[in-house]
Amino acid sequence: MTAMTRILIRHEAILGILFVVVLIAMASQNDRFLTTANLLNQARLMTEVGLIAIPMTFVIVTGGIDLSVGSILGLCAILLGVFWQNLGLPLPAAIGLSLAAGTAAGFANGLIVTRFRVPPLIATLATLALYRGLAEGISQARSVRGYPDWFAVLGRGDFLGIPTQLWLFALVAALGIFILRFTTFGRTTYAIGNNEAAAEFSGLPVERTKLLIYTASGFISALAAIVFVSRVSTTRSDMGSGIELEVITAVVLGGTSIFGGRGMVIGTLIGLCLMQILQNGLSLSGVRGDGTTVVIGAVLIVAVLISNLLSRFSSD
Amino acid sequence: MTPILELKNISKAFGPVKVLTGVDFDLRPGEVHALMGENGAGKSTMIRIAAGDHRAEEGEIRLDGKPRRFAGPREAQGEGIIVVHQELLLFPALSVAENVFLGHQPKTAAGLVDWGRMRREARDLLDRLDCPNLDVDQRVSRLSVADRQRVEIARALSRNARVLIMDEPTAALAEADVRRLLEVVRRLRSEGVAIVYVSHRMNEIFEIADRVTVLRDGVSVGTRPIAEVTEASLVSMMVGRDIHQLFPKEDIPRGEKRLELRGVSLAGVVEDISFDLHAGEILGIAGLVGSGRTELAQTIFGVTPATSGEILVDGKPQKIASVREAIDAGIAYVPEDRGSHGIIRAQPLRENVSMAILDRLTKFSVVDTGREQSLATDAIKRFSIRARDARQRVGQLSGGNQQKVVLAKWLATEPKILILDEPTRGVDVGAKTEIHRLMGELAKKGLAILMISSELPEVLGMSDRVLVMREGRLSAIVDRKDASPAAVGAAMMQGRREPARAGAAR
Amino acid sequence: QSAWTGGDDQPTNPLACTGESPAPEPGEYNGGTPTGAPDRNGKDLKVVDIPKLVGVGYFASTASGMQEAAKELGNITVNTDGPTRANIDEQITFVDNYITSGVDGILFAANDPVAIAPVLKKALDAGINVVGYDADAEADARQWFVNQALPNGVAKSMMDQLASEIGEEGSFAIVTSTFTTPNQARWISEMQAYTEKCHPNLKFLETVEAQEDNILSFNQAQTLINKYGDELKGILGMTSVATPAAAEAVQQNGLCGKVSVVGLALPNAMKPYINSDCIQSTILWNTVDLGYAAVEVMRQVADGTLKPGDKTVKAGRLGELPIVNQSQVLLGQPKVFTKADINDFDF
Amino acid sequence: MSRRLTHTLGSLGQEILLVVVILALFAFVGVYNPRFLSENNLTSIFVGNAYIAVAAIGMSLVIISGNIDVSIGALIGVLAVISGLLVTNGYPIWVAWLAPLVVGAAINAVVGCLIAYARVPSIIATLAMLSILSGGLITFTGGQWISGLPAGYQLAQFRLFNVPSPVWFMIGMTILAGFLMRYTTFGRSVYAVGSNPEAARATGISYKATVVKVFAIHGAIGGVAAVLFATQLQVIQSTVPVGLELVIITASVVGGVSILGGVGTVFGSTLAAILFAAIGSSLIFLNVSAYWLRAVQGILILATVLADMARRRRTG
Ligand SMILES: Nc1ncnc2c1ncn2[C@@H]1O[C@H](COP(=O)(O)OP(=O)(O)OP(=O)(O)O)[C@@H](O)[C@H]1O
Ligand SMILES: Nc1ncnc2c1ncn2[C@@H]1O[C@H](COP(=O)(O)OP(=O)(O)OP(=O)(O)O)[C@@H](O)[C@H]1O
Ligand SMILES: [Mg+2]
Ligand SMILES: [Mg+2]
Repeated sequence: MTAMTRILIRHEAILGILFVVVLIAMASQNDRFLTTANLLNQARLMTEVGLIAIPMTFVIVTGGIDLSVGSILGLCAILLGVFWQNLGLPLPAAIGLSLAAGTAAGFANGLIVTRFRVPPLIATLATLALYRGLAEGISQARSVRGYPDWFAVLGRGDFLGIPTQLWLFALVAALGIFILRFTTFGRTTYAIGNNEAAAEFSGLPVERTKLLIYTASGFISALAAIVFVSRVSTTRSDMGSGIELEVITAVVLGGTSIFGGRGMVIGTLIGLCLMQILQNGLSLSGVRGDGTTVVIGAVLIVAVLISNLLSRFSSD
Repeated sequence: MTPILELKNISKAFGPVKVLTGVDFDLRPGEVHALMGENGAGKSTMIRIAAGDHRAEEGEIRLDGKPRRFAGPREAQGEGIIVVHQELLLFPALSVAENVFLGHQPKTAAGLVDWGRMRREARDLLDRLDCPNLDVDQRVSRLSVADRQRVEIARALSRNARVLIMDEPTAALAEADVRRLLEVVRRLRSEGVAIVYVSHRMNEIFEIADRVTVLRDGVSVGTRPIAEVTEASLVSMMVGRDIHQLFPKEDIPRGEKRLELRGVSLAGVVEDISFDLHAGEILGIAGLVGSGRTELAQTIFGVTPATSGEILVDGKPQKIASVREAIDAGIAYVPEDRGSHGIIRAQPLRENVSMAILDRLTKFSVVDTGREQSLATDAIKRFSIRARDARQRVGQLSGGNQQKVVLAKWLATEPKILILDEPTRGVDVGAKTEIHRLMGELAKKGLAILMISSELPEVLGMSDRVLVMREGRLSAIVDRKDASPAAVGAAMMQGRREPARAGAAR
Repeated sequence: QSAWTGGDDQPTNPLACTGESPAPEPGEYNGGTPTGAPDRNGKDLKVVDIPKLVGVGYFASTASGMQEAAKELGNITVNTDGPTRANIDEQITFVDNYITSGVDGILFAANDPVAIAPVLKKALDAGINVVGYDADAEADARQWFVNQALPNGVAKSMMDQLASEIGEEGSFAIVTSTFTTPNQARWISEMQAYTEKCHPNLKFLETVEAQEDNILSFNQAQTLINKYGDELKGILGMTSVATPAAAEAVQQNGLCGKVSVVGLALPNAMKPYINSDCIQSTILWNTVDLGYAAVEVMRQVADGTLKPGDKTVKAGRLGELPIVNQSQVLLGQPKVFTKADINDFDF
Repeated sequence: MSRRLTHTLGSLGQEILLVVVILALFAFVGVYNPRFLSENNLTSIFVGNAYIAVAAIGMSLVIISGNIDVSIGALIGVLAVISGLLVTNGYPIWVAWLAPLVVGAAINAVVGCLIAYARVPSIIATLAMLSILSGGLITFTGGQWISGLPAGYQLAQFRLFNVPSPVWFMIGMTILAGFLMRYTTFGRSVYAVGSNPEAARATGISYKATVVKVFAIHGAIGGVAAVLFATQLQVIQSTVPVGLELVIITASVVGGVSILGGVGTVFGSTLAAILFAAIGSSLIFLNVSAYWLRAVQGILILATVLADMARRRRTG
């Protein structure tokens, strides 16, 4: 088998082709779809999910999962509001503290997973409830509003004609690609996902890597919370609920194996964009939201089926 | 006499890889038919075809002279063809009794699983294998490799086999267990069961087999009565050339002291171990399975850090609390369980070889893939690894070549001290001699080597000194000139408690 | 517990205990204006309706009222689409997509008044007519809001009805959807204020959350009954999901006539309990009319016949509706449905 | 004998832990407010959550077989609506009761085939099903509730010996499933497949057939849960309670079913479902602000899981 065909049957390549097909199909359906304004706007809308999907790719590559990201997002949003309005801190300090809280929440996840060896699914299922509960308890159902104008720049403003948060997302995504692909940290991540014991026996810092990944997941979830609050200019304790399923869908659609050891950030990005343009394009073509949900489910199955089918023809 | 089972002109390929080509094989009732060949010769594949696990592309299977096709393992089992699998196909989460009887549990009149009878019958079977200490209610995940092997054998015995196929049943067993197993095999043979026996151990073959068939590169080289072959002729049949020197041990002057252990213990497993190891020396560790050799090695290597005692490297006390610290101190460990501790099957050879020295191959924590590539190509050349290129996945290589990859990975750390745990387990004769030759070379370059092996000939053939362990303690250190099978064997067994009789333990 | 868990912190404005309160002056228009809107007078309109969530009976009935108005008018098409969960983020995405697809008008019921404001302003900037109903956004983010009933009016109806059923001294508990839902929070605040003013001896026990989930509402009502035993005289249902579930709990416990259920619910869901005399009443505005009025207002806004400064608006079969609170169209007072008239309604 | 007892106790550790926690909770709340232990309240704790306990039985089977199902909540919603539509369209009541079982089994058999034959990982297949079922449900019903249910349809309101039928269903199905899992060859092969699919194949157990059967049974049990869900009140809601699938999975997992497959019993999941119901109710009795409900749940899940980890480490 030539190198070319090997690259072509990679899941990411198939997904890329699928993406282009959908793009063309949607563009031919509606002339408002393929405009810079619409595409940039879609990018703005998907930033929070996209941000969280980057560390989630790492988490899933190690063979783990993090279900608590939506709850961390909610908790950090609430804390931002509480620090700023109820404690009267300056907004930048509140942002810093809220980021720190998210990082701590992720660190706690990492500790439960590494030190106490609780399977990640269960650990984060528990913290999913715990962090959301804290958000509700702390907020006492009150929402915080009236953020200053400069804060809105992050979520609603532009920089050089491109939505501000997209710069942030691009930075995080580039970092994610770089770290996973080129650094020892990335290598260790793959090694853990493929054979954790062998990684341990090779002197790779298994625990530290996992701890860092879950912590990063918490930090980025907090970052997403800040972006989100800035975009909607209010904080509520139910923010981000259910976002974990969207994030995981994007990551597995992007070809990351749920069993670990395989996956790329590029794939996640394609998966994410595919989901977003399906939602947007179908909506513009007059398909209702519930119909779109059905289509996305079907696309997920079809994408995995095709890549399963093709992988039978490859030698590995 | 018509053969009970016959394979005729069997061919099988996995994708583009041809594994078996026109193999013939026949098995008569009441015989032990040994199957031999290098790693990857196709023995296990042939067995799986006979057991209905794989489907052959060409050829036919005859049972009692009549052609048969098996749709799956279940059908073959229905005909009394039972396999003890090489890779120990057990259910870790389930109990011993259940593992033995899964798929054919005893039933009550109402057709329900009869747990009481199942446990009793499992007990009886294990008693027949002489392992009264094995608790039938224990979860298999808690058993040692040797005990798992016993469970696997008990499982095969629990089905009334007409044809019993054993794929390297003794790979994880020590001498005494091997004796008992051979006893059972003889008894089954006398009951008329036809047995296929796969092993890389010559002495077992000569002890038990009636006939032997040799596979080489997926082709049957021939079938001979055991009386017509010698060890040397078998080896040359297998590898296609003569091997003159199985243990190419050279005498190397002993260098300075590299490693010293003073009263090292790992609570409950390894007690009070003291010895020293010098540059250029190969120190063998012998002992029964479960005597704590692997634990000792892993303690030195920081996997399970010592709970007391002192480890000195180059004369200086060294704290070893993690694998990283051990590597930094110049220690390398080639683990016994290659699949789960040595390699990452899904990753390319290149990334496996560089895994232990990743931090040295980086600039600002970015992996220098150029250097990595040349490291890997060097390794392929130096160890003559049979691989397509450095990008081939390690899982696709044969066992012996995988072992070489692990060796290459650890030698890349440029260690001063190399610990080899069962370096040739499940490795065929050809690859084995190559690994032995390599060990000699390394010692000559001044490496201090600690080698754990369950094969007595290997320990005796390769070591300058032999360290014998028993029940987690050091029972003897024997010099090369004094090391005879009798002396070492005695130190291994000495004072060993006789296993209590069946009933008493419960 | 003094605070009626779940209330918001906004100032309250309880109505007088007895007698009709005068209709408040509308005041100066404070809604927004679309920029560069084309002349839509009499033209065919394409309108999208984005409720808080789809899949609940409440918004299914407002949607049916919208279709009724659309059919009557003949020159407007309404398409209902929205999130499957009451989720602010998803609702924003829906609005955004419809702005891009180029509709003439957007009808919305906001999950969060502040969160939805920026995207609604974006719609106004794109020249789209924006009208809210059921749950408002910030005033300048839309043109008009069709208010089903003023919060203090809802509070008065609920508490007067409760007091008339359990007496001035009874104890009661509340079942609400979630504490964060703005409408419910507003009503609870107003109810607390009104009770302190007009029914000071009614004893508030506690508020429990039950999402938009009828089994959970049933369980929560059941637990309240078990916890307080004879002490509990009334249950207030704050949502159209909670009220019938609470009625069901009362009926299944054989407490008809002993525990009153007062709350907001669709008549259809309450008919079994009211017809069997287990429950006396249900309070609601006509949700079908609410949807109907929203479309009528949208048509007139687009035609330019409803302008800032108007005091009333003509809404088809509903006649003249008053304009209140600067830029709101008031549907009317909440209606108390009883056995006498509930069977005349079908929604 | 004593050895066997220890083993049995060891393997039932989680179940015993749960019983202890439940009893302690009942005692504690009962002392604080004796009404908590009134027959009426105990019944309502069981009745209102029986459908979750029933669904968790099927989920336990799925998890023991080494898979997971995140679509069960949506499936229950769909089946409840089917049942309601049948009965309001004039079909006999028994048809409306049985159809959800059949349809549930059929739908999930298809999912099982996707997993077993097309090798789509269960989390992906069911994530896709979640989208398809929940979107499809809205498209189909348009959000209308089903009312006007005939008399005699309310199965969940029936009583036998003055005990409501959901309690009978919960107990009966737990015992039945427990029996099935322990004493039939099928039950044992579910454990085998979850513990080591490769070994199961070599033992003559068909992985594919077992997984398809497990999913079909899970679907049928989901049908029973849906009927209990649909017949408790006079109306049937056409949306699914948000996060129902997580509640059901959590019940299974806290009940001691290992997410890694092959371990656990159905008794544990029923106990866990009871525990959750009891927590919800007891917070109201303890006058704990409902804002903290989820935080308490989260802490409790975490505590149970950590206690289980500690116990396992101690017993080796
Ligand atoms: N499922 C498979 N897919 C692809 N190749 C396979 C598969 N199973 C075995 N092979 C290849 O077939 C060849 C024969 O393997 P087999 O396991 O039969 O050897 P063996 O004689 O049993 O060796 P050993 O002594 O190491 O057990 C090897 O090259 C192996 O890599
Ligand atoms: N998975 C396990 N669970 C429980 N006990 C184990 C396990 N593996 C090994 N043991 C026990 O640990 C002790 C030391 O085992 P170890 O594997 O170190 O022996 P060894 O001398 O290296 O034998 P081997 O020939 O298998 O390498 C033995 O008592 C053994 O029964
Ligand atoms: Mg083999
Ligand atoms: Mg060992």
